[in-house]
Amino acid sequence: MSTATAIENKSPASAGRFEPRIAAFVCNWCTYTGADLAGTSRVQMMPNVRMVRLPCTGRIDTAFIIKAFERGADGVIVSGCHPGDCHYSEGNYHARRRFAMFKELMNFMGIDERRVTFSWVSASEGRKWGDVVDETIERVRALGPFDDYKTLLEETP
Amino acid sequence: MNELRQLARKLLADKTVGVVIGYEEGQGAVTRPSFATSPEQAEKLVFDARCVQNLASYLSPRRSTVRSLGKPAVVVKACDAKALAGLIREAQVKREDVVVISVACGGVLADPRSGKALSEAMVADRCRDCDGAHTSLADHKVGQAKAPAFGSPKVDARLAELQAMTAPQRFAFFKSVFSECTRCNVCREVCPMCFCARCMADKSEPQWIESSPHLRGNFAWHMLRAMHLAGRCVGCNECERACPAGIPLSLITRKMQKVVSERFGYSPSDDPNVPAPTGAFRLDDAQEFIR
Amino acid sequence: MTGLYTPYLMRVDEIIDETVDTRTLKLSFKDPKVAQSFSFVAGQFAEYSVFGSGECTFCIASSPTRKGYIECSFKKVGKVTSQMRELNVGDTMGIRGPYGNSFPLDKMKGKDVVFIAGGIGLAPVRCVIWNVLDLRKDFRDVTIIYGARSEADLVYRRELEDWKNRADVKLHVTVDPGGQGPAWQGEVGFVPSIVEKASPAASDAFAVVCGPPIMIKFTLPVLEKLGFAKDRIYTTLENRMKCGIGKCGRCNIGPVYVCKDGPVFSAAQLEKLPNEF
Amino acid sequence: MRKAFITQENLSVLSGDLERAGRKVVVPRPSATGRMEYGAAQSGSLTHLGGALPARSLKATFLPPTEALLRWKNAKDDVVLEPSEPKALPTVVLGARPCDAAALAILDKVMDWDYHDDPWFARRKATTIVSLACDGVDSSCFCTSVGLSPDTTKGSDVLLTAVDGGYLVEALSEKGEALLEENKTRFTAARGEAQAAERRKAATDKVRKNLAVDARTVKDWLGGNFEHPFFKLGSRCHACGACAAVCPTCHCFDIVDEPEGLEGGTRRRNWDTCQTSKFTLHGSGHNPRNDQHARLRQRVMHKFHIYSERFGETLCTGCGRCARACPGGMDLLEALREIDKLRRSSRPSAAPIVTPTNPPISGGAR
Repeated sequence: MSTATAIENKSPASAGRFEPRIAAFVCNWCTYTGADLAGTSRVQMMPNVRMVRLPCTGRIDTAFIIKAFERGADGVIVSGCHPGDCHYSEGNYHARRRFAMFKELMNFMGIDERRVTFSWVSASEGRKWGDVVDETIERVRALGPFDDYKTLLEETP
Repeated sequence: MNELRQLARKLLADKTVGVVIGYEEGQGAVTRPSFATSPEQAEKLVFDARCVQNLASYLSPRRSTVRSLGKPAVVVKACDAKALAGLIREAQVKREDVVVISVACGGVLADPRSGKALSEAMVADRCRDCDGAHTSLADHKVGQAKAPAFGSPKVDARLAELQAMTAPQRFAFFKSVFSECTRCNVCREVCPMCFCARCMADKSEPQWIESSPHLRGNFAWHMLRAMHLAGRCVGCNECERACPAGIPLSLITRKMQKVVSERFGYSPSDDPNVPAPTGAFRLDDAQEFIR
Repeated sequence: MTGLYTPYLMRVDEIIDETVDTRTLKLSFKDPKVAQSFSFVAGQFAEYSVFGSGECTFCIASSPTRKGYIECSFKKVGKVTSQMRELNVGDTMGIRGPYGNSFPLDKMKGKDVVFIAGGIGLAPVRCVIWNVLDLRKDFRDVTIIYGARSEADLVYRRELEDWKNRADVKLHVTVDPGGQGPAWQGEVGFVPSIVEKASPAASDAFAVVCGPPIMIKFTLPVLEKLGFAKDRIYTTLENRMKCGIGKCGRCNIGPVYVCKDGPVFSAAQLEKLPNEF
Repeated sequence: MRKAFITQENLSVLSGDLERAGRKVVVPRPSATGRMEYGAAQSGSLTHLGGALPARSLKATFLPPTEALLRWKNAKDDVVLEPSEPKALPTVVLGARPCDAAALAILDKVMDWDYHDDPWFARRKATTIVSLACDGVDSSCFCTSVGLSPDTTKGSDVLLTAVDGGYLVEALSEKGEALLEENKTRFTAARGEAQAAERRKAATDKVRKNLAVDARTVKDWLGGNFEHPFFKLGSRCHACGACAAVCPTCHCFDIVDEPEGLEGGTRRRNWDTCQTSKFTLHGSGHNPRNDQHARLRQRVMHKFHIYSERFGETLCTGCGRCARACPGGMDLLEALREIDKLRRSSRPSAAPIVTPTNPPISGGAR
């Protein structure tokens, strides 16, 4: 279970400040390459993100997001190619519909939708990836640990 | 009633079909699904406001015992026909493999066991926004279509109440109702649109959905069920009717129906040629939530 | 303490690849006291755990006469067996048991014993074979008839070699037609016909039969033709189980609980059971 | 055993007393979804114990829908096991339906069959069951057909019967005596016995009209007619298992491992049902019960043949919940009526299925 192991380890702790654990599900062709570019271009960003690479956003099942929360993620990033740029032509269009439904479902169930960032980051947008990561971390840090979800197990009557 | 029986008798006698799936008197005051395989058995068939079950459920390929009875004719209400259209749309049933008997329905009871007559207070919620017309899928129409006149669905009022709450309040609400869930999977098994030969929830390598009925497993199950039924669910509400724990599942299915309708302009349809919203997309689908 | 459902911890001591998809694990108890006290009889089964995947039911494939360790042979088919294949020497497993009844070794004493197995069905039979061979003088003639689809599907090859070389064992190894390689020296043919050909004496003998259902189905009439009484032919069933101790309700065949009344049944008993196995 | 009387108000006070004394009090009360269900009493007043059967049975109090059996922790080259202590708080059930209490006594048999199921018995031991003679009989009730009645005392420690002004109280066991003794200030001298007897008889008569079959007599017919065409019952069945979910005696369970990342996890047992194909599916793909006819037959057989053959008890209390809950309109009363008809019209079966009995092996038990 790669999604599980990716975020299993302890959060990076720094002096007193809450360091959220973020799982990122990204497509191989655009965002992963973009993130790689961010690295090689020495874009500074925070180290809280564990990345899971998938062939396409079309492969990103919303079950992955739920599993990430189950295994202790405080936030999730889902990212792939811009519309029109999908390596498989239309994977991201299908994904976009699912993500839209999932976002509304989360909200309806009372899960703060700010815990999940959906983004399009192309292979050349290393800078944007850095921004997406930093914004997500800051936003989730402000929200605090996702205790609501983490305590579901023990709250079972 | 006679018209229905006569038709069923004929379809069975001339071997057009092997089984007529309809309704018969059950034990006590209720009716139940009926599987008439001979002209004589067609005499059992009834149809009235107690006939709540969505018989399209029995056409799902998972029902091997029903399939073994031969080509089916199925008695459908207008709402059930949408589920049948869904099965055809998603290649689970071939249109030519089923004979559709559309019955005029003036609404069904929310609780047939109550023994009460159909009224504004007693009608099933889904009948409230039904136009009462015969389905265009009908091979045979029985009875004169009439539009039921009931108030707007109560589920919408409850949805509005939920929407007015804060997110933490909604989370607390779902926690409390999901705490009653024992993961018996009844909601799945009775659903006409849960046709997968092997449900994702039954897959164990990896175990995407924990099978244990603790809150964590229950949230995963109900969220993923909602996702998998979004754009498929026709709102027949068999899941909620059958749920042994009384979980208000229609809140979730109705919400997803609204999302799909508002975002993608899709409403449950009895036309199998209308593409499923999750099997299609538009280049300009709204993406205001994507950075 | 829910001791009832708590397994003993075992260490994987040795991994033996039997065929391309079948493997034997030799396991020893981590707790020396348990190693001392754990005893079982031939035919019993256990619930093996891989923590994180769950439990799986297998017979104990080693002989009760060999103390201090147990062996299990398995084929990779599902979640637990897949994980079992990932284990390395030194890794930890769990075992609950032993459960169930056993082969009637006491009754077999002083008699001929004919062992018939197909494919991985040799695992439960092998347990009895070694039990009998370790107490060899208590039994009369021992005949082993073993078949597999092809040479590559034969399990326990080293032991087949042992048995072949023993003067006190009659061994017939066969492969299905087409399953033999150029150097194959054994028999070719399906197990039932090899049994017929070997024609072991039935007058004062017991038979232990284990293998795929189709093999059992065609072997039983052959044995009866040879004169084996139905209550002297034994086999072992493997219905799906979870608890192994008669609680979880999974392994019923008619009124029988395979976990408690079995897994060992005589042909006479099987005949009276509904066909739900 | 002593008899007493308690007013409705005092019963409510008693509930509070018990809670203050550290006991969990389980009563029929509206659940989170608004149905009457057994569950922890909301502190405050008990209003009304009687009426229709709670939607689901009392079994969840003793066999929870999910329960941790053990936790494992992965250490370097090793695994450490921590068996779970069963959650068995001292509990009093107030207002159990007698059929639900009887189910517990029936299930004790399988739970103690050679292997003592500790979690079950820890909770059985910690719980005192105060039943209420049933006043909610409806058309699906058939307890009298399985040798019980709306006022059966089986499995109960105390039996209440609603009479004018409160309840007639009868202690039935030492636990029941102890409960009355410990709280004696809340009880007064027994009264209303004649009225209680009358009401109980009326309820019993009402149930008798629903099903005129002694379900214990169908056992032998079932044993000899496994392949009877009657069992082609499966078409209407959704295989949903709602019957098992509401049943007081269905006790089948699954055991699953739930890892929490790489460090360890929990082994749990969860409710399961014989109505799904997955229940008996082998890893190889072979399924001994391969269609819904066979699976429904198993449910009927287990209740009226297998269990009685094995434990001398019918695995059914006639609560009728399965008939009420079935979304496909299956009805056990109807099935029993049919089976009884077949039984009456058949000659004694030539070859009943014989249960081979093998003595348990002492070396095996833990």
